[in-house]
Order: sequence, then C-alpha cells, then structure tokens
Amino acid sequence: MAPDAIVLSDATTADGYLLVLAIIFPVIGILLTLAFGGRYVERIALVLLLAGLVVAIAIFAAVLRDDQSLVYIVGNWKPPLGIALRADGVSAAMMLTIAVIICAIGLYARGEFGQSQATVPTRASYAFWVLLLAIWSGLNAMAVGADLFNLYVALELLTFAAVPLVCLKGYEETIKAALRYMLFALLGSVLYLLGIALIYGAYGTLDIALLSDRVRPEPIAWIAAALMTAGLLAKTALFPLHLWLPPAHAGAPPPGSAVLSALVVKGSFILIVRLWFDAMPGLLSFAAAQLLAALGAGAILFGSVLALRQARLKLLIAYSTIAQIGYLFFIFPLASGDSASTPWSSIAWTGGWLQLFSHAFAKAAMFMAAGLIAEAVGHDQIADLRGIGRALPVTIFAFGLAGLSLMGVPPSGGFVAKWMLLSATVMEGQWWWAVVMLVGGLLAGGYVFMVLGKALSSTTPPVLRVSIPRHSEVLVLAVALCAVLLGLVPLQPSEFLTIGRPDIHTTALQ
Amino acid sequence: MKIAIDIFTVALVSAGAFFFMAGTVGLLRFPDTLTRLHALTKVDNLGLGLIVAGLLPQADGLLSALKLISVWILVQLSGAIVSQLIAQATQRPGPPT
Amino acid sequence: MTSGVLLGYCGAVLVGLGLFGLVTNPEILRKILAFNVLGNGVFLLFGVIARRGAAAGLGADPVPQALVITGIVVAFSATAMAVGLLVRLNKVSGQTIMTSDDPTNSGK
Amino acid sequence: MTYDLAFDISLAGLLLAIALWTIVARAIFPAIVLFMVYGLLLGIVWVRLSAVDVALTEAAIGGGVTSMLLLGAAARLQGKNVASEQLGLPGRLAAALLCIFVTAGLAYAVFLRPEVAATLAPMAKENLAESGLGNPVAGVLFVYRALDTLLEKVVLLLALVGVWSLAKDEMWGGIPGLRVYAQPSGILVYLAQVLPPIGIMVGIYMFWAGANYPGGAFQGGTVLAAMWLLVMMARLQDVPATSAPWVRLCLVVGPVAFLAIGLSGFVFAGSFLGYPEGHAKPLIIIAEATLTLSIGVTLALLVAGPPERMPQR
Amino acid sequence: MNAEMLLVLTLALPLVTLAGCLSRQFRRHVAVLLVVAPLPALATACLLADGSTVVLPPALLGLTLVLDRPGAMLLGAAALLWITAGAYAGRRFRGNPDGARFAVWWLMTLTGNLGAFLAADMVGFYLFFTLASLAAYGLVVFDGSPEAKRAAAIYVGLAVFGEALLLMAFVLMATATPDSSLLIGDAVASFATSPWRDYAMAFLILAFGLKIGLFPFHVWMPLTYSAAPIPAAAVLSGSAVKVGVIGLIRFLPFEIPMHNWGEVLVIAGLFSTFYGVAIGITQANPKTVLAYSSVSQMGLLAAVLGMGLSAGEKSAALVAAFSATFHVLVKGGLFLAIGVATPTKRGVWLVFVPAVVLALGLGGLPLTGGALAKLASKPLMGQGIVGVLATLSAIGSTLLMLHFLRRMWSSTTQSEARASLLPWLATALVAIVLPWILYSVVTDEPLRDAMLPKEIWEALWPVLLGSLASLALWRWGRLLPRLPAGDVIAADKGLVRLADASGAAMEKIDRYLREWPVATALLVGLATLLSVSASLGR
Repeated sequence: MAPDAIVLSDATTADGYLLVLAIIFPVIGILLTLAFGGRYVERIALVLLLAGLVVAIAIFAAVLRDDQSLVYIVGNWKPPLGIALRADGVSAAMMLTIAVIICAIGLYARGEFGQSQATVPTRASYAFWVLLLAIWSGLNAMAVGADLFNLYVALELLTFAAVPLVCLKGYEETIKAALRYMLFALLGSVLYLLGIALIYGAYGTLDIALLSDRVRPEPIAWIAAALMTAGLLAKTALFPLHLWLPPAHAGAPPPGSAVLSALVVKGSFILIVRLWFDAMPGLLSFAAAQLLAALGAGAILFGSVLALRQARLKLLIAYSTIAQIGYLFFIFPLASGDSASTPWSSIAWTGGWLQLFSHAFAKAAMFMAAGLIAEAVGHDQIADLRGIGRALPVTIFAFGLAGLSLMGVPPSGGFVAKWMLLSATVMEGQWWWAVVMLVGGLLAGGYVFMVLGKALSSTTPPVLRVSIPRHSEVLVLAVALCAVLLGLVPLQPSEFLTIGRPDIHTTALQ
Repeated sequence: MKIAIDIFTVALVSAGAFFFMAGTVGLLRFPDTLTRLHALTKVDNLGLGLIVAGLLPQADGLLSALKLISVWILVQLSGAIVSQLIAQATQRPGPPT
Repeated sequence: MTSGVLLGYCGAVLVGLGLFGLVTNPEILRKILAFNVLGNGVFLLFGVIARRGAAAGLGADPVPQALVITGIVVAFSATAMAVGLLVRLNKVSGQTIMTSDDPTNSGK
Repeated sequence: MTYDLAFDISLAGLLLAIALWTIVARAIFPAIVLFMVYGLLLGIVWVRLSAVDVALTEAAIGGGVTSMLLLGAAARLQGKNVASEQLGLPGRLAAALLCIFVTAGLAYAVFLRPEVAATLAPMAKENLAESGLGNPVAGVLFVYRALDTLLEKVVLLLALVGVWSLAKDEMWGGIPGLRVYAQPSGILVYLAQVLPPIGIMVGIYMFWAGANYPGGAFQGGTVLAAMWLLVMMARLQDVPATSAPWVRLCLVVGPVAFLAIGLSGFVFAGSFLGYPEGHAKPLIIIAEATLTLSIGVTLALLVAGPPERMPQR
Repeated sequence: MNAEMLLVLTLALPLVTLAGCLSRQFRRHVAVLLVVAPLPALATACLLADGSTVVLPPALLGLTLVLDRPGAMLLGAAALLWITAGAYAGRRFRGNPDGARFAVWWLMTLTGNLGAFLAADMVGFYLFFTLASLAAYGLVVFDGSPEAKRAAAIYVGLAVFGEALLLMAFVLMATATPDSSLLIGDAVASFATSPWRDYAMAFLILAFGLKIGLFPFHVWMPLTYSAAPIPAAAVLSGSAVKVGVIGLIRFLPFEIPMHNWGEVLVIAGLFSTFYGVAIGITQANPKTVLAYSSVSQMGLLAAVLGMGLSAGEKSAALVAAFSATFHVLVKGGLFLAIGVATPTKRGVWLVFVPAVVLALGLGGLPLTGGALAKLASKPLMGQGIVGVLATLSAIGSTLLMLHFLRRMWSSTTQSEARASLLPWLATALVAIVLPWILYSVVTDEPLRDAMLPKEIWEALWPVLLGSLASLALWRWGRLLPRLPAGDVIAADKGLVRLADASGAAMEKIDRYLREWPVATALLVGLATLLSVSASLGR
C-alpha cells in the first residue's frame, strides 16, 4: 500500500486558528444569550452571524491563496492522541456556502423571530436564534473535523439543534415529526459510534489522515465502515431512510425548514464522503458504490414522483429535497472509477459538490419563498395559489429561478452539476445513472411547472392577509441568484476542490 | 492471629450473605408490600451490618474503615427513610403528586 | 476466552436487545429505554477495547474510557430531550406510542 | 476456569437477563425499575473492565438520573394506547432474527482482535506529566481531547434549551414542572436535610479527586444534581424560574470558564485549549470546579423539565 | 458600430427591455416596444458579414456568437416576423393589463429564439434553445382557457423531455471532443472519431425531431398553435420552430456521410410530410390546419437534410435554411392573416389575395419562394423515389393550403377587432420578395433558370393537381372523419390515468417504507448489505 493517502499535514498552518474561530464564535453566542436572558438574543446573533461570515470568507481566501489546506492542532496535541482540524478546498467552499445561507436566513428570520428591545423574549424567537447558532457551529465542526469522534460530537450538536427547530411551532404534528426525527437520528448516531469503536479497536486512532494509511481491506474495516455509513445515511435521509424528513421539514417554521433542508442534511453527507474517500481510501468497492448510487436513484425517482403528488407546497419542496439528495450519491460510483487518476481529479467529484452547493442555495430560496407565500395567503395549498404571481412577482420569480436550477436548466449551478455528472456517466460507461438523472430532471420540471403554472395563471390574485416587505422578497431573490451564479463555473474539474488532497490515490487493494 | 481474623471475617460475611438470601426470598415470597418491606429492611440492617463488621478487620488503615462504616450508615439512613416513604405510599393511592 | 472478550459478547447481545426493543415496541418511552440499552452495549464494546489496550501500567486504555464518558453525557442529553418531546406530545394529543404519520396533514 | 471468569460469567448472565426483562416487560414501571438495577450492575461490569471512571458515571447516570427521568415521564403519561399499534408476531419474529444477526456480526467483530492490541495508553501516560494530572482519563478529557469535552458541554446546554423550547409560549421563562410533594412527609424532609451536606461533600470530593483518581466533574456534578433535586422535591427550596439570573449564571459559568481558559491558550500556550507550562493543573481544576457546578444545575433542570407555571408574586 | 457590438446588441436589447419590466411604469407601456426589440437582429442579419464572431466574457458564460449564412438568413426572416407580429401584438395589448405579462413571455421567447440562431457553442445553444422552449409555455397558456392549459401542459412536458434528450446528446458530443472545447464546430468534427457517435446522433435527431414536430412528436404543434393568441401562434409556428431546424443544420455532420441516419431522417420526414396533410384536411379550425401544414413542411425539411446527411452533401444546410426562411415568413404571415380575415368587410382583397399567393407558394406555385425552394432542393432530392415523393408532397401541400383558405374564409369568428392589416401585408410582401434576393446566394444557378417554361411547368402541375384534389375535398369532404386536434395525443387521458395509478402505487410504497419498524429494519439491513458489498472488492 502506498505511503500516505492524505498529505499528512500535522502542524498548525498560518491561518489555522480561523478554523477554531469558525466553531467557537457561534458557541460564544449561545453562552452569551443563555447568560443574558435573551432580551438581546437577536442582536447578539446578528453580530455573530456577521463575524462568522467574515471568518468563512477569510478561510476561503486563505485556502485559495496558499493552495493548501488549513490545519489546526488543538492544544498542540498531535493526532493520534490529540485532535486536528483540517480545512481542504471542499471544506472551505462548504463553509462559505453555509455562511452565506445562514446569514441570509438570519436576515430573513428577523421578520418572524425579530424582537425589539421593549418586548420580553418570547419562546420561539429565543430558541430559534440559539438553535441557528448551534447549527452553524455544528456544521462548521463537521466541515473541518478530522477526527471521527470529534465529528460524532459535531453530528450530535447538529441533531440536538435541528430537532427542537422542527417543533418550534408546538403543533401536535410537528412534535410527532420531531420525535421521529430524534429517535431515528439517535439510532443513526449509535451505529456511527459502533463503527468508531471497531475502528479504534482495530487501528488505534480516529484521525482521518492517520487512518487512511492504517486501514486494511479486512472484515473489521468493512463492518465498521458499513455501520458508520448506515448511521450517517439515516441522518442524511437517503431513500429509503427518509421517514422523518417530509413531516419534519414541512412542519418547521420557514427559516428552519430552509436551514434544515439546505444545510443540515448535507452535514452527514460530507462525513460519508470523508469516510470512503479520505479515511478508508480504496475500501469503496464497485458493489458498494453501486449500492449507494442505487439508493440515490431510488431517492430521485420516489422523491420526485411523491413531490408531484403533494397538495402542500412545503411538502412538495421537502420531497424534492429527498430527490435532490439522491444526485449527491452518484459521486461514489462516478468519482471512484478509472477515468481519472484520483477521485477528486474526476469531473464527477466537482459535479457532485456543485450539486450540493447549488441545491443548498436553491432549496433555501424555495423554502424562504414558500414561507413568504404562506405568510401572505395564510396557507400553502398549491391548488389555491392561483395568480399569486401577480401579488408576489419577485418571490415567484425567485422560486422559479431556484426551480430551474433543480431542473438543471442553464445558466444555473444545477445545470453545471448535471452536465458534469452526466459526462462522468459517459466516461465511466455507467449509462444507467444517466437515464435516472434525465428522468429526474423531467420530473423536477413537472413539479416546478406544477407550482409556476398555478402561480402564473391569469386569474385574479388572492387577497393577501399581510403585505410582504419588499426587502425580504429581494433577499429570497438574492439567494436564488446565488444558485444561478454557480452556473458560471467552467465545465471542467475544479482545481479548488482538489486542494489539500494527494496526487496519488492509494487504493488499499493495490 | 491473621488466621483468626480471617475466620472472623468469613463467618460474619457469610452470615450477612445468608441474611441477604433470606431477605431476597422474603421479598419474592411475602404476600404484600409491608411484609416485603419488613424483609428488605432486615436485610439492609443486619446483612449489610454483618458484612461491614466482618470486613472491618481487613480494612487497611483507619480511613478505609471509616469509609466502610459510613457506607453502612448511609445505607441505613436511605434504606430506612425510603421504606418509610414506600409504606406511606401504600396508604395513598396513585403516584405522589 | 478471557473475561474481556466475554463482556464484549455481552455488549453485542445488549446491542441486539436494545435494537429489538427500539424496532418492535410501539411505546415511545420503551423505545427510549431500549435506546439506552443499545447505547450501553456500544459503550461496553468501547470498554472491552479499552481493557484490551491495557498497557504502561494502566488497567485500560484511557482514550476509549474518555470517549465513553462523553458518549454517556450525550446519550443522557438525548434521553432528556426525547422524554421532553414525548411528555409534550402526550400532553397535546394523549399519545404514548409511535403512530405511522401521514405527511399530508402534518404542519401548517 | 478461574474464579474471575466464573464471576464475570454470572455477572454477564444476570445483566443480560435483566436487560432482556426490561425490554420485554409488559408494563412500563417494572421495566424502568429493572433498568435501574441494570444500570448498577453495569457499573460493576465497568469496574471489572478496570474503567472506574466510567463505572462511576454509569452508576450515577444509567442507574440514577436517567431512571429518575424515565420514572418521572412514566408517571406523567396519560392514556396508554398500546394495543392498537402492536407489531404482529411475524414482524416481531423477523425483527428478532435481524437483531440476532446483528449481534452475531458484532460478536464476530469482537472476536476479530488485532494481533497487537491497538492502544494509546503509553502515549497518554507519558504525556500526562506535562499536565500535572494523575488520572489519565481526566487527562484525555481535559488535555488531549478537550475540544470534545467543550463541545459536549455545549450539547448538554443545547439539550436544555431544546427541553425549555417545549414550554407553552406564555410559560416561557417560568418554573419547571418538576413534580414536588404537596405536603412532604417529615421523614422525607429529614432526609433532604441530612443527606445534602454529605452528598455535596461527596460531589466536591469526586471532582477534586478526579484530577488524580477516578472521578471528575461529571460524576461530581451528577451527585450535586441529585442532592438539589431531593431538596426541591422536599419543598425545602422552591424550584427556581428558568429565567432567574442566578440559574442562568450557574448554567454557563462552567463552559464560559472552560472556553475562556481555552481562548487564553491562544495567548499563553500558543494554542487553543493548550495550557501554559506549569499552570496546567490549577487551570484544569478551575475549569472542572465550575463545570461541576454547571453540570449539576443543567442535569437537575433537564430532569425538572420544561417550564410549566409562572412564579406568582 | 462594429460587428461585435451589433451581435451583442441583438440579444442585449430584448434582455434590457425584459429587465425594464421590473418597473411598473415601464410595464404599462412595454407592449408598444415589442416592435423595437428585434430591430438589432434585423440589422445584424442584413449588415454583418458572413462569419463575424464575438466571444463573451466568462461572466456571461463565455458564450460564443457567430453569424454564418444559414444563421443570417433565418435570423433576418425571424427578426422581420417578430417585428411585424410584435406590431400586431402591441396594437392588440395596448392598455390591456395583461399586456405586461404577455410581453415578458414574448421577450424571453424572442431572446431565446434569436440567440439560438447565433450561438456557436453547445452551452450557449442549449441555453437559448431551452429559453425559447420554456418561455413559449407562457405564450401558449396565456388565455387561461382549459384547452390552453392542456395544450401548455402537454407542450411543456414534451419540451422538457426534448431538452433532456438534447442535454444527453451534447454531453456525449462534448465528452468526445478533444481539449474540452465546447464549440459546436469542434464537437461536430469529432463525430468522425467519437466512440458514441451513434448514441449522440440518436439523441440529436430525437431532440430536434421533437422540436420540429416530426411524427410522432408532432402532437404538441396543433394543440399549441390553436391555443396560443394569434401573434404568439405566428412567431411560434413561424420562427420558434426554426430553432430545431437550425439545430439540425448546425449539429448534423454533413462532412461525414452517415447513410443510415440520413435515411432515418428522410423516412421520418417524408412520412410526417404526408401524415400532416392527411390529418390536416380533416381539421376545421384554420389555426389547426396551419399547424398540420407546419408538420408537413418541417417533415420535408428534415427529408432534405436527411438526403444531405446520407450523401455527405454540405450544400444541404444552406438549401434547408433557404426553404426554412421562406417558411418562417409564410407561416407567420398566414397566422396573422387569420387575425385580420374579415371576408365581409373591406379586408377581402387585402387579406385573401396575398394569402392565396403565400398559401399556394407552400405548394410550390411558380415564381413564388416555394417554387424556388423546391428548385434549390431538387438536386439533393434527386430523381429517385425520394424526388418523386417530394414532388407528390407539393400536391398535398396545395390541397392542404386550399383547405386552409376555405376554412379561414368560413370562420370569421377568429378575426379580432382593432387588428391592423399593416403587419400582415408587410410580412406577406417580404415573403414574396425575399426569396428572389436570397436565391442566388444559396445556389450558384442563375435566377432565370427559375423562369424557364420547363421549370414553371414542373412546378405548376402539382399545384393544379392539388387544386383538383381540393375540389374533390370540397365536394366529398364531409365524408372524412373529424379527428381531434393533435390526433394521437387524444389518448392522453389514458396516459394520465396510468401515470396517476402508478403514482398512487408509489405513494403507498412510500407510506409503507416510512413506517417506523420498516424503516429501522431497513437501516440495519442496509448496514449489513453495505458491509457485504464492501467486502466484494473492486
């Protein structure tokens, strides 16, 4: 087996401290709001959102400049004993996406959860801001974590922040949904923990970089990897483990739905990729990759068809999330193939991540738009949205843009991602995934036009309960435009997403 | 001398163990709550007491001996009080409010 | 077979038991209970690995022990939150069991 | 076959029997009581694995607080509608087969031990001197993997926020619905007066000893939590409103101190969560002391549940 | 004003107008500007030299725009039609609150339509192709009537399907293209070496065939054109469809003869040529009749291109573009004519006389563009069976167009007040004149060949036969069955029911999978499956 799969950078790099800040800033916010009752919760949160955005941009810039990943050795205790934080190109891009979306959602949420100093802090608004910060901290920790157990804690942080967000409204259905989510996620994390135990027992370290050259293709590794993956799939809600997602994402308050659907489910996905491509390179067999992608295909078909059959807008969007998650799993067979020297130099690698980013923006925009619509008309029954396009043109326009990105229509991140994944299927000769992708696009077109057709129909618009402030409409449009702007990425494997990854990909079986 | 102490210990500990056995049988076989409580408290009191007493000579140093005794006392305290509460609970219907 | 391995098997069985409870028992509180049993089984495996790694005069490898302690805290927090949700759900709807939900009528 | 092994076998057998019982028991109350016993036995198992720190934690949590939580919940739940959604026999059989299969797989995984056992014990031991701690587990928790510990404390607080967020809107910031005795019997009051001093002493001792011997902030904090709950249930002290400033302060003081020390590491130790030469132990003690308090309060409030009434004035 | 700027302006002006619609003030008067938006395109087509190019900066997707001969011809004709139809629409929607909504869709379709004629790289082409197709949805559904909704639903479904096929085709071509060039030229050149050439061809022909309405993908045409408002129907049938034609012209590798694919095109084309006539003569609504004649005409174009492909004849592109250009104006004009047809009042001469000329022109009436087009394509069609069928198709076209004229005469209800004759007359005039100008550009034969008695007779006798046939149709026409517009698609009820049933089934499965015990069991089972599959090795 080749010496090292990941360049073993075991020294803190110049700007490494930024990684700590990315995790710690939101934590500070949580502690402050807990200490000071929460009258200032909104302002504390907004300040820290800004700080976090700055940090994320700084990290992105640093990685771009140095053309190498940032590393931080916590407490100067090197792995295996200590914990390292690493931000490669993927992490940096991920964190930037997270930061932008979270900030947008934060501004958007001021409408629903904003509080003026006079009012005493209400339950929902207080909880929302704290949970939003916690989610951000957890996501950043997921993005930069390099130690499997540290990642486990981050994963739990994420879950514990996501679950209360689901039932913030306190309706019976939302509580039920939250409970299902909680229990299923717990089962998932237990399986993940089980895998950690086996891995530590076999290889005596949990550091991803160290593992990458210790792991051998042997039963213990297979069992561990399978358990961890299954656990993470439960949290990613990949078909057929999606039982909790539709009610949870449809029941949460709009800003919550946006962050859950756009970001939270992706956290565990990053970890799956790290597991198979970084921690256990070469362990990903053809069969396993095909299995994962097959589940993805199932997700695309079922998610899209079910989305077509929903009567409520938010449920439609939730099911479309299930479908869109499916595309991500085509990374495994398409990037691990022979067409490229390393998985990350393959076009599928770039395509997969672009799909993740663009879907994050598009889905956030969709849920935010749905929130505005529901606020304006008091419901989200698709059948009764006739003519809403007249009342909320900008919102519907944003929804349409996001929808086009989901369909994979240019210019949009969705199109670029789809193009790349399709060409990867051609190169790998795995045409069956291409068929699924095309059908998925067709169905996506179906449910997007189902909504737009209603919204743009010429009948007189419904009377609005409340008038929607223009700035929040513009905000939604801005998020949707981010998804469109991703369409300007050139149609080639991205250099940036390979930063911090080795030139030779050691397959343990060689 | 050492032998004697050991014999002493063995004797008392096994006696204590016997009381535990008896108490457990009582707990399982007795008809109603109060009588079961009776069996339990006996066990706590005598069984544990005997075992602690038997172990005392084995303790190295005063501190650990004190620890042993304090264990016994604490169990006494909680055991007695808890059994009291349970007894009261049998009078009142339903869980405490 | 050493006692370490034995307790390892014990842990494996606990996992199986917990899983069974979590899957089959419709009562939510019992699911939570089962989840705890399941978790204990996993922790026990950690313990066995720690014991296996006894070295340098230490009875067991401290790292897995530390992980387990962290794990126990997380598991407890999870239990607390799940119980909170359950009690609230019961207060709102009088339910104590996991019913199959129909998304079309969830949320508003 | 040695006596140790015999003991372990019987211990394991008992443990599994009780575990099985808790899972299949018909009613909920016996199941929880059995779970309590199971937790204590598990503590012994941990001792057998010479992981005394874990043993203490498990006994305090598994046997103690968790069961308390579950009992409280079981007492509150109304309207048991079990029969309706009971899984059919074939389904249960299938599930059983699946679980047996999983158990077999894990047993196989346990059976596959590497020729050289993987361990970090030597490394952990030799670096321990720098921190001045004597207890390697504490070393891992507060020195090598301090970040995990910090984040885990955040998770704990987050769980509390989550539980609070389940309150009714108008009850926000109110008093947790801990079930206290309307008119506690004198004997309980007596216990609540006598036990806490001892308990608090034990708790403090636990974290203090934790630096060098088994024990630590979490175990200590659990004992404190138990004592406080006892006092509150006996109405010796009213349950405080969740918005009470001192409560909030107690909640965050530990994590804040820990975080502050960690950040100061940037300056003095050249690394986040690093400790400057020679000052490691006192700093860790400070962190642990404050954490013990915070953990105690957090656990107690988690058991107390979401706010249910407003303080009447 | 240099070439680049003009090329950019061609697309920029419509987009700017579109952006203007964000302001309410502007929106109120935008309907009037529909005439202006296509002007730069016309200028581009007339003024710019063949092959002038502009490469846009990466911020604009690095699109490459090229003006080549076929592109220029189609662009010019399209621009003219968009202008005249725009004038018509502007008049119709002046002061109408719905005018803004119509204008938005109109301008988007316009942008996509013009862009497709200019795009020289695959991404750009796909972008404009998609824009044109999807934006047309808004024009079709505009009336909001149930028929319009159904037509729009079917249209958009097929359009998205076509885009999926096209995307696959492009991906296949791009993957085979060296040094990841996205230029159409390079991609087509790489057909010679592409390992996936046949797949690519299949997807291309399917996608563009769907766009130009080859059987059996023609179903959307009658529905759409009947449902859309007059001006929209005019630009859609006249101009938007040519996006598919230019696609075939651009992407078919004429340098590399591909006999079988060529034959496929010829057969499919000729079949829908006659199919369109056969169904068309059973239709009552003049709009529908015109739609079927489009099916027929596009089929003939496909046949021409097919012959070119199988013969490796490069001139086919230009010839096809020529007859397509003619068709743009005729078809668009005739739709406008329907709008102004009021046999009773003054309009009769001004409407029907030119209409007759244009209509019979499609049948190849001597001295019309149609005759020139047939003349130009004759060498390609050859004297074989294909040539004969092509000639026969002229009879069919004549028959169909006379049927159309009769329907237009008898259905005055279609005509709209306030519609002015001017746009129609302008279109008609250009349609008659333009071919004579372009003919010499396309073929190097001198124009007077077209005046030779021999040629005139060869063009005339099919028209005469067609006229006789139409007399027969007049006499016994009522014996024909009345087929629903969109013939086979009338079966869509069944399809819908099928889809609904399968959807319901999937819903049931989904609900089962989301049962707690099932899902948890699946989770555990998945873990097992994964570990097994991981153990299987590479």
